[in-house]
Amino acid sequence: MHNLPFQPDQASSIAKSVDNLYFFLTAITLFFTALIFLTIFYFMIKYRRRSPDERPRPIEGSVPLEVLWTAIPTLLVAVMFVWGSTLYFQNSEAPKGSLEIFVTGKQWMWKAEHPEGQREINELHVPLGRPVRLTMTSEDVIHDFFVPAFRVKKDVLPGRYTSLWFEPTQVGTFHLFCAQYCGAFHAGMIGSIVVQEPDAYESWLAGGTPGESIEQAGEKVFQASGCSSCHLSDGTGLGPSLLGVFGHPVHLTTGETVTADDGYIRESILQPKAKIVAGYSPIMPTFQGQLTEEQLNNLVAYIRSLGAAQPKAKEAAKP
Amino acid sequence: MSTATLEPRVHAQRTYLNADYGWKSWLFTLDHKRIALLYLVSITFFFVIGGSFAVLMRIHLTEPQGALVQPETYNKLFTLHGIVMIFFFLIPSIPAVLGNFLVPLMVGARDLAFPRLNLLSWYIFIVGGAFTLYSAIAGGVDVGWTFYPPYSSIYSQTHVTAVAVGVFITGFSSILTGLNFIVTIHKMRAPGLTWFRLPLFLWAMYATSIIMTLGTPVLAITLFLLALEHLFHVGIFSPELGGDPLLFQHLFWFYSHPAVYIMILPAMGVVSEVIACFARKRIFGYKIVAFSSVAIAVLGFLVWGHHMFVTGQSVYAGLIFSLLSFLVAIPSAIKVFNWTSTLYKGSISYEAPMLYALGFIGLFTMGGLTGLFLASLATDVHLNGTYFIVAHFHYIMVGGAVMGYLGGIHFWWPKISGRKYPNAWAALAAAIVFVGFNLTFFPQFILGYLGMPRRYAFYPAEFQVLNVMSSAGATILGVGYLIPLVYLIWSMRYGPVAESNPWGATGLEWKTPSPPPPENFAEIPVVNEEAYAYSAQAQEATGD
Amino acid sequence: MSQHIVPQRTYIFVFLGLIGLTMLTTGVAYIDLGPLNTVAALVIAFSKMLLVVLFFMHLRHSGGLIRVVLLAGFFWLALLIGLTMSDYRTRSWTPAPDSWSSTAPPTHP
Amino acid sequence: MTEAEAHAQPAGLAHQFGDLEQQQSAATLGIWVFLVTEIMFFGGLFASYAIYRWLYFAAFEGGSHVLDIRLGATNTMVLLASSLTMALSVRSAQTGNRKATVIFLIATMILGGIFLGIKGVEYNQKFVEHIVPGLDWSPEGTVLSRLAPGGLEHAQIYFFFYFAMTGLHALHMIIGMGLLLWLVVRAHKGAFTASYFAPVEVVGLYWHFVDIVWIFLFPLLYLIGGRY
Repeated sequence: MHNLPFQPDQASSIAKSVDNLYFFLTAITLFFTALIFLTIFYFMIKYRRRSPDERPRPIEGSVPLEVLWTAIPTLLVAVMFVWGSTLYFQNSEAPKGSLEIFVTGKQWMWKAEHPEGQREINELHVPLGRPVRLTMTSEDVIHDFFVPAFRVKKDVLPGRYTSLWFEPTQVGTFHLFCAQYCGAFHAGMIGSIVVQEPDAYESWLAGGTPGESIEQAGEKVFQASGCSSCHLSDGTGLGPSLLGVFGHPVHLTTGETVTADDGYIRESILQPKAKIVAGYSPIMPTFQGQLTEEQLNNLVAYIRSLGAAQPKAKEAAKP
Repeated sequence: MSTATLEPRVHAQRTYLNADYGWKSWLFTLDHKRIALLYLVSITFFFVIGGSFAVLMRIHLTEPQGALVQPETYNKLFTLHGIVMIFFFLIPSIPAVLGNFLVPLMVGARDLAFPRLNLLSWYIFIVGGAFTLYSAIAGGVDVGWTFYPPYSSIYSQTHVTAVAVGVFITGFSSILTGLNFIVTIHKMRAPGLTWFRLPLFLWAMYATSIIMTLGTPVLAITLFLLALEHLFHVGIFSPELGGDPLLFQHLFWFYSHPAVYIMILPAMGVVSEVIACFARKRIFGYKIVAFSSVAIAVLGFLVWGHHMFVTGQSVYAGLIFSLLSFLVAIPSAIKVFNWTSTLYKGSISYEAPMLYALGFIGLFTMGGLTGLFLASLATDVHLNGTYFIVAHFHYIMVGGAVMGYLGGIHFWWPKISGRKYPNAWAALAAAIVFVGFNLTFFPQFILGYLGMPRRYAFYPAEFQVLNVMSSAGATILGVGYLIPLVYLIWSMRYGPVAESNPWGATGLEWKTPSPPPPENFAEIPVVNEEAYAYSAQAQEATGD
Repeated sequence: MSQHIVPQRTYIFVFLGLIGLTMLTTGVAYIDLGPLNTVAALVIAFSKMLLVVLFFMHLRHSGGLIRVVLLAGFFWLALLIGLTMSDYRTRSWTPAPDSWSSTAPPTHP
Repeated sequence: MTEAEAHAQPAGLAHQFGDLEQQQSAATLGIWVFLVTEIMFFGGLFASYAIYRWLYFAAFEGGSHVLDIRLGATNTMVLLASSLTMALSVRSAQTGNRKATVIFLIATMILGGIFLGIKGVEYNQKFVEHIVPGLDWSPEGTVLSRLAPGGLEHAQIYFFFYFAMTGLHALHMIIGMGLLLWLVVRAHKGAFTASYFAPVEVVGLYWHFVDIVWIFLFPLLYLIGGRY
């Protein structure tokens, strides 16, 4: 049998500080449990019943004692609260310039996507010593991204994004668990976080399976979903051309003008009738439920990349 | 204790047991004592079922890849273990069995305020149980006792609706019991029995009833909405409609955290009675212990957010709930200190109830203190969803509530059955339960810290050693629970006859014969002494 | 509830008051007061409830215990709504993690 | 308790109570505690409603404008009238006037019936307009699609609340009607006297509670954001 572990690896920047609080609480627990056990044993022996009709003197209680064992626990609890909360708030915001990785939880697998386009299933390669920020969402039920070695855990919710961050401080492979019950193979929805030296990580990134970049993947979705049939680049299609749209103002049928940011693009894909470009009719079907989160993000990235290109022709106002 | 020989009962004393015979006298009884026995039988039945699920799970977990069942079946096992043990054993255990039997006796009344409602609450309990058993037999349910959507509402294909309706119905049984106790304690106390002369068991029952009546309805409406959403696949928790699954968690835990106080408060009441009786001393700081019961009941409703620290709940709400969760620990700490100081300068005897009560104090201290790990935000991030949580709540529920329940059953058994059980066997069973319990659940604290998640049908190999230790403990615990079943039933026929006050305890229930006549008291007693008047001069007055 | 017999006239007046308040709340709904519409509707509804509770349900001459029970009911309801709302109101205080760079979450609850 | 003692008790006094006054105050406390559990039962729904209304106010406002405010207001007044007749029936039971108690109880039942009838009409309208979440939800063609651009899903949540809250309220009305019928039969047989009228008062308090739920439901569901 391998050695009996009593402590998980301390493989992230916050692991030590969380463990310090954990040991403080353990010490308090053992101390008070021992105090109560020993006091009871002592009283049980010292004040055991000597004769059947022994009648002890009545003791009402003592206010000073009551105040004592209300104040001390309150003080201890206050220390625990302040320590626990400050530690939690320090770790809740990812430092600037963290490596952004997009994680999707799906019934019983983890899918990760690096900015450079690497896609991994149930594995996540990260460089040593650099903070990594995960932005996560789920495609079906609630999961939970839990890495015991890093002392981090966050639920992954459908229809919403949650994030967590960690900074690995130890090279190696660490367990990744799903910690929120999600169905039959909840126990199988595990994986590993592979922490590599920075140069090993770079070579993995380069040598790895460089799937096409996000924008190229987005273009595939753009073609496959039939967007290209209406959104012709020369603006003569049924839908407005998307060249040079991203980041620029767009005039709507309601007379308003909105800047075409990610939110606008995403909303126009999922709820097309919400905002109609001036001069066009609301005929675009909704793609809600047809595109996975990944495809949606790739599409948005592709349209963003079109923003830079020069619009081929001035949009002719189509009746 | 006087070891009365096995002489037959002198004259056919009229008791609630022999006042009437036949199944009608049981199934249509309005006597709170008989309804208590109906509950005793039904919750023991459910305890055996829930317990067998637990044993199957522990056997399955002896091997990393799972030794017994398919993962889907394991998920059904832990779901039904949770649902049956919580809603059909722990919540009704002390209130419905000991509470129903003792509240009228302790307040000096002839019955609860609404006997028909009391019988109705048992029938509702049975109907709810039938729904749950149907779903277990028809194929089980695999959504955990927490029913979290969207898995439970959209993705699970198992019998979610049947179980949700079952638990929905059983909730009303607990509401009616709570209502009955509140009205009885308020309106039917014997003359002279002021609030501060009430036994602490009644204070605990009163606090528990507050939680039962104010919390359970929210669980009912939540499961009602969940059942609707599971049936029609449209509802307020489904993300497609912009619904928020976290709202379900808020509504669910609004009841389910106070529910853990429904389970522990009655056990605290039992321990107060048992400690006072076997140390022959008034509970140290009676008023403080009484008010801390009510304080736990009220504060218990403010802390539910600590179940959702990692689920995407706002960090500021987490801060509020963390602070409130720490505050709710204070009254429990005060109680433990007061029980321990009651033993000081007492005259302690080691009957079985006392062993259970002392075991309760030790294990409840462990359980309560490990709760602080989960109230503090930083450590909860690491420990949430792991076996640390499983160990924590089992220390409270099995180490606390079940120990208290067994202590109470043993303490009032002479009053309930008119017979005494063999003390040697009872002490042995208590020891086995204590050892088996610690061996089962202490390793799980370490497993939790190592990061082994809960509800896993198979797990990485390095956790096997601790899991095997836990499974070994579970078998010892199982044996420890079977022994009382045997000798208590044996004692009903062959046990020595018990006089009306075998332990020399105070309290009105000991002033009427064991087992009591159907109308409890020949005439309503008048109370003129403080609670737990064990001191010398008082004892001559009551005599024995 | 004491044996206090409430004269019929009081019931009639309370009823007319309730009808009046119903018409008032319906009428107020036709005036654009912005967020005040909700406040007005709740205040009127609350006062109608007070009328029913005090007169029809005889709370005026019920004992203090009954009043405490009713207040406990409203206090617990306020607990449920208040603490749950505290989560939803403060959720947007921390920058909501958005996908990739700046896309807003699709259906942000 | 000897047989003689049992006979000496006044009619309607249960054996566990000392006197009628104790029994009456126990019954009153009992019903009030029960009503508090009902406050928490509806409370879960009202809390969820409050949160989604705050999150998706526009969709809730759009959904609310689809409801017929005239029917809502009339229904409120019908239910208030039934509260009046209920209160009068409790009063006549208190004064021992058996005939008046029966008449007012029947009046309360009739008004309750009218309320449920109007509710049925409103439900039917929703089925006709295909805006019943879960059973028949296709609002594209209906007035709703114009009102709530982009918030159709959120409007479905609104109508889920509409049906859940008014449905639960109607269920409580039906239970109340059953209790009233049971009271009419017992009152007709002269079971209630000036000193024993607890059942009438208990059902009365329950009925007034159901009326109060509607007093809140009407503005919260029908009058969101005002109609202008």
